[in-house]
Amino acid sequence: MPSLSYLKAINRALGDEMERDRTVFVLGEDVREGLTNATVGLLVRFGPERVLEAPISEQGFTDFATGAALGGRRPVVEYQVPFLLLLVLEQIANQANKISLMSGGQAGVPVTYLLTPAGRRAGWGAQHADQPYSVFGHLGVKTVLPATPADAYGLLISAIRDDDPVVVFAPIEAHGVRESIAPADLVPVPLGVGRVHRAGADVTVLAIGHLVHDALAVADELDGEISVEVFDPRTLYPFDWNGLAESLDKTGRLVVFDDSNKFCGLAAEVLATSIEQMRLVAPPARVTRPDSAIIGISAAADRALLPSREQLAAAIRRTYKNGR
Amino acid sequence: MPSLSYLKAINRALGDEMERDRTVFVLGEDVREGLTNATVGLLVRFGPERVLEAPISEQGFTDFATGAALGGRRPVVEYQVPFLLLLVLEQIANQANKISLMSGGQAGVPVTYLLTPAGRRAGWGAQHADQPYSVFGHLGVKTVLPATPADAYGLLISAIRDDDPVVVFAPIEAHGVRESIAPADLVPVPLGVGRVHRAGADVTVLAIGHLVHDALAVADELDGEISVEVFDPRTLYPFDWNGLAESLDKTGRLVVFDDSNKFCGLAAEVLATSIEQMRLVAPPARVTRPDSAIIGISAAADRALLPSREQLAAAIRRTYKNGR
Amino acid sequence: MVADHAGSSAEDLYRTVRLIRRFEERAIELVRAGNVASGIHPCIGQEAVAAGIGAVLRHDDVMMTSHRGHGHNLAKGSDPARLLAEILGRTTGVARGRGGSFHPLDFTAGIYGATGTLGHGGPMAAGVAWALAQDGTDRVAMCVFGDGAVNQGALLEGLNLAALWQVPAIFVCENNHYATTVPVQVVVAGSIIGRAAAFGIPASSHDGMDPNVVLAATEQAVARARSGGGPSFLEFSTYRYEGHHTFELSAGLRYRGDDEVAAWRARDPVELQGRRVRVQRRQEIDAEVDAVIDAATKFALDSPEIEFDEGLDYLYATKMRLRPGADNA
Amino acid sequence: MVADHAGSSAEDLYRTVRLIRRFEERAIELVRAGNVASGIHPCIGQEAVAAGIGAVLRHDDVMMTSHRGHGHNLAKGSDPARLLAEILGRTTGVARGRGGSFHPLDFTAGIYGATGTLGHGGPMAAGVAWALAQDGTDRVAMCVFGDGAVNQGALLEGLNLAALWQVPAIFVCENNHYATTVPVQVVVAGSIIGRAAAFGIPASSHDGMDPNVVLAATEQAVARARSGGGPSFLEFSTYRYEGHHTFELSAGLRYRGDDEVAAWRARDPVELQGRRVRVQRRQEIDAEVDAVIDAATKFALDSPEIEFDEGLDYLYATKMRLRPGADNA
Ligand SMILES: Cc1ncc(C[n+]2csc(CCOP(=O)(O)OP(=O)(O)O)c2C)c(N)n1
Ligand SMILES: Cc1ncc(C[n+]2csc(CCOP(=O)(O)OP(=O)(O)O)c2C)c(N)n1
Ligand SMILES: [Mg+2]
Ligand SMILES: [Mg+2]
Repeated sequence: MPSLSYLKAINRALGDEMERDRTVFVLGEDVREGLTNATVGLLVRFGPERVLEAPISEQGFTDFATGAALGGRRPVVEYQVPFLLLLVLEQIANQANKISLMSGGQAGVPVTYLLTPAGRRAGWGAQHADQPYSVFGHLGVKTVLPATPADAYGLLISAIRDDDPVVVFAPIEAHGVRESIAPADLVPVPLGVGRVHRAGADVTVLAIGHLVHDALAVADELDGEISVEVFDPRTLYPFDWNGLAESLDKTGRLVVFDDSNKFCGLAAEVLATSIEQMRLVAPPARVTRPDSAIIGISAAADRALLPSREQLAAAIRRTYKNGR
Repeated sequence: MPSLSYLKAINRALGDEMERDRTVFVLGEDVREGLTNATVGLLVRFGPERVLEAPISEQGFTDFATGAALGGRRPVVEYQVPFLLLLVLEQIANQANKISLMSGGQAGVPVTYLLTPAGRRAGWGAQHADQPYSVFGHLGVKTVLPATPADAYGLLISAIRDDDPVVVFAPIEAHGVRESIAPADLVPVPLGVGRVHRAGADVTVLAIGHLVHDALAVADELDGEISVEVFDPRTLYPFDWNGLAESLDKTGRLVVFDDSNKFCGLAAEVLATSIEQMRLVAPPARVTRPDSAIIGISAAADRALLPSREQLAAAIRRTYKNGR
Repeated sequence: MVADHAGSSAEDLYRTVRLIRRFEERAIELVRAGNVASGIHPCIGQEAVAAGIGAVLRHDDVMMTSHRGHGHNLAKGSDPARLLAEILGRTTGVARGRGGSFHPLDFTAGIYGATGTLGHGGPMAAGVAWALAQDGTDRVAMCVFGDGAVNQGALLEGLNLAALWQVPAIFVCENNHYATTVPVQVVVAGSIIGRAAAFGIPASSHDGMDPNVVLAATEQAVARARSGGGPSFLEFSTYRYEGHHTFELSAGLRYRGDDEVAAWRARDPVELQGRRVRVQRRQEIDAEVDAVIDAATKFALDSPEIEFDEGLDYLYATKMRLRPGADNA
Repeated sequence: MVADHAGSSAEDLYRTVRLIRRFEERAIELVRAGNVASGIHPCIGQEAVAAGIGAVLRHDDVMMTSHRGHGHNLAKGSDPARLLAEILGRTTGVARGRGGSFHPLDFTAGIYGATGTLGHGGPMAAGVAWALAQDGTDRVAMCVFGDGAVNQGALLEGLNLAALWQVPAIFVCENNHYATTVPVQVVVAGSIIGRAAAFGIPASSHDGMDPNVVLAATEQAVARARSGGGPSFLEFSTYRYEGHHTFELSAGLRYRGDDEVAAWRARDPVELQGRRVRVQRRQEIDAEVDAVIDAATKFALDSPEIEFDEGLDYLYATKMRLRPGADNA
């Protein structure tokens, strides 16, 4: 069975959708060369009219994509650095994402915003390692974070076909993940539906993005000692609350493992909702970045700041003991 | 005793600080006319060099303020519409707020970002009623939300004197608040220190911004039935966790009343932290905007979407009954 | 009623400027009566620009308008009754009452946008125009904005995109000499058209008080776009008599003098165009327009408001629903 | 060592271009050796621009540089040893290792900024320049950016601010003809200097491979700024031999041909300026520079790295502390 890399899955999803639907095109910086590998080969296959090389005008080309969408296209806009999504936040959250309502349902804005290098870039300094996905969820923008090649393929396909704006974060630290899967088994993955990567009885670990793989490793370490279920919501917003509730009905114990800043981050929301509405036999815990860390200036310092396997294991053990 | 309005308090704080410190200046749109009332009279008192009329170039003049700060000034930048803070989020959170770290402590960026008309503007449509303060907290930007004229004065003074970037949200729905206070009693209010507006024994209501006044009204309604303590953190980030913990040591019950979107909003953070670290005898509750509502298109619809006194009263009663 | 599009005879142009004038006067009355929560940004004084461009654009062309856009909607073919209903937030409005005065999107009339974020309609229009051209049509997209919006970087980014990709877009600046209270010369260095010219876009300035002048300039630009000649930029000098927004009716701002307003009123586009129509015809048109406005008012006031529980209908094209803000909500 | 500022004699200019060249070559070696986590954006080929502007600016002038800024730091007076330490993330670096290669802020040398957000140094420089002028000094602020950054709207907004308020700022575009893999003509409509001219800013294009040409153009612009004449915009045509970033050493991109690189190398600024110095003097300077680089390398490699628990020191000027990400952290 062929082994598929995470970036190749993204690249294939783009190619397959462009093949299937001529209204799909990509727009971004260095997309013709395919600098991030997401768009490699697309120029040759689909020509310059469907692989638009954009100036360093992120706000302008994000608005341009909104217009193209209103004109009947399904743009995929690629960004090179996480902070660029903050630079265009207003255009996505206050403009594109509000047109459906503001127009009284006359139009949707089917744009996909693809951040191929999401999250930490070791050593690249204070401005290249942010992980602002919680912000998009807070503002009601559909947001996905695939952890595996198959999910990257399937979620990107669904994002492109969705009639609303969707942001796709592709964590750099997941780019190395490979998966043995036959092309035929690559299928769309619906937005808002999570996935149990590993069944367990004692503690539910909710992990998203590249941290899913760390969570699985920790679950294996603890095997025999504690039975850990690993649940990946895959979509940050809309969130699969039912999927989480089902898992907690079994385990009653929750640890959230999340790469965003702690303060008002995804983990805070999951903790809050779980205690409001779900079965818990012990207080839930979270392992995240600090309140508002700046990551990326030093590999050593990052190790002290990023959510770690050690922290997760400790949190699982604490949660497991609690309420016994 | 003279009665001071909320906007007059802001206006006086600006005038007093500009008087006291010649490095302070204001920058923004229509600041010479004083369209929002925040800057009324400053042009005459301090001249055009300290009341800079800016083009509709929010990103540019936000960066300009960063530069002026590096050049030794303490700029106060005013914005007219909530979404403008999303438009300049990257310049505040990824640039100004990171310079202290990126420079290894060589420089701070003492800029104050003043959103005079924060939050809902009834009927002004889908793009004039957002309340994105949780986003700034998530990204580590100091953020304050004064509820009263005295706090508006004192927090704005402290924001201007602070050596880091600080965002000041002045909720439109608090602009009508007046307070009888002698000018001499107007003093700086330290960032990160909350305030107990009303002492109570049974349930702590954490409210911020204009909702503090609604919380106090509900507390009065419930008087005799339930003894409600109203705690106003005043600063969103850094948050006064000790102040909240002290209140919960007394009451053990928490309801958060917050005007931001529910998903990953302030209330989520407060719930998460309270169950992680504080004394609770019943599950905490939150009353917020929906996950990611769009407010402002219709007064009737807004009433169904905004956190209401009825919802708060019901949540207090539920929390009070719980665990008995 | 305005037809498919407004038509370009002297009478057509008069009907349009008159319609816009009376529409805005009625809208202001309704604001005063408390029927319009947002208030409005009246375009009284600027009718010639709307009429001129509206007479050139086809019904299937696209327009991105501004917060001062009622006139553009009308000239482009929005039903006055449904536009007024929109401004009053009624569900019969062009955008089912969800856009309101500031965002009266009306896809039936080709009004694809009216974003609150000044200047950002520019790059959006470039995107629409690009898509229209890709479809192999000769449809064009126009974006209308003010003299203040030309200071928004995203608009300049949009001009670059339009020029690079030679899209069939027309950028129209309504220079009414103020951004809220700020005179244009205080905030615009260099010239407005110089900014477009810097990107290699043909740019010219014109009198915006005479519908004929606007029409002639617009015809050239639209012809260029339709024939694959790429984008154009037009600046029209005009003036808003009533101030920035109806809050000025009470606010009492001091940023301009009455004499200045009077000088512009002396060049009133409705009067000017009216003189180009035979007196009797003019009276017929006035009566016709008044009837349209009265019918529109009745229609709007009789129309249902958005219900308590309808606030988030249409929030997502996919009809996704939200969790409420409180469990007992 | 470079002095207070780099000096403007032929020998001074040669010393500077040579220093930058050898510094970057050494930095690339250190990248290859795995000592620089970020890699670098080498300015090899562009030394003439840095040397020319550095020779004109005073030590107390301010510069906002770019991601390709090592040469600017050196020409402006950064200590090569502390700059190299910065690039290696050592606590002895100009920014205590917290800025790294991309943000080597050095207030002792007037390097106030190097933001990752392309183009945004422009409005920041306008703000610094405004403050300097308010102080009544004749100090100036300069911002250096690339041909790609001229497409960032905020930079254009900054040009407008600088022109409106006539601040003593000099905007320098290093046009090296590519933004990463994208040729300038693919993304810049019109001309680069035309964009500045549109705001009424004196703007001119010059050869960026000859230090003398850069120096002469910069002297004019700086003199204008010091004398209250307002901002200027300078475009220098130059080229980076080594590619966008050291990742190209392995990435094997195909966006340009070897012949093109060779043609530019034929106009090498270090060779050009070297020919303007007596052979023997040149050898002395080369030896001097090599000694500086070797000492800098030793200093940097011997310096301490940022410790495990020091990542958030300096996060806030007020020394505020954060809650950790996990209770057991
Ligand atoms: C980006 C942005 N900044 C500020 C505002 C607030 N605002 C709304 S209208 C306006 C003035 C616009 O002036 P101009 O562009 O000349 O249009 P006019 O009102 O004169 O028609 C301002 C500042 C906004 N809506 N968007
Ligand atoms: C606003 C922004 N967009 C994109 C990037 C990613 N990026 C970093 S360098 C670069 C190319 C810059 O080209 P240019 O401005 O010509 O400078 P050069 O690298 O040629 O010196 C890009 C796109 C960024 N840092 N900031
Ligand atoms: Mg105007
Ligand atoms: Mg370049």
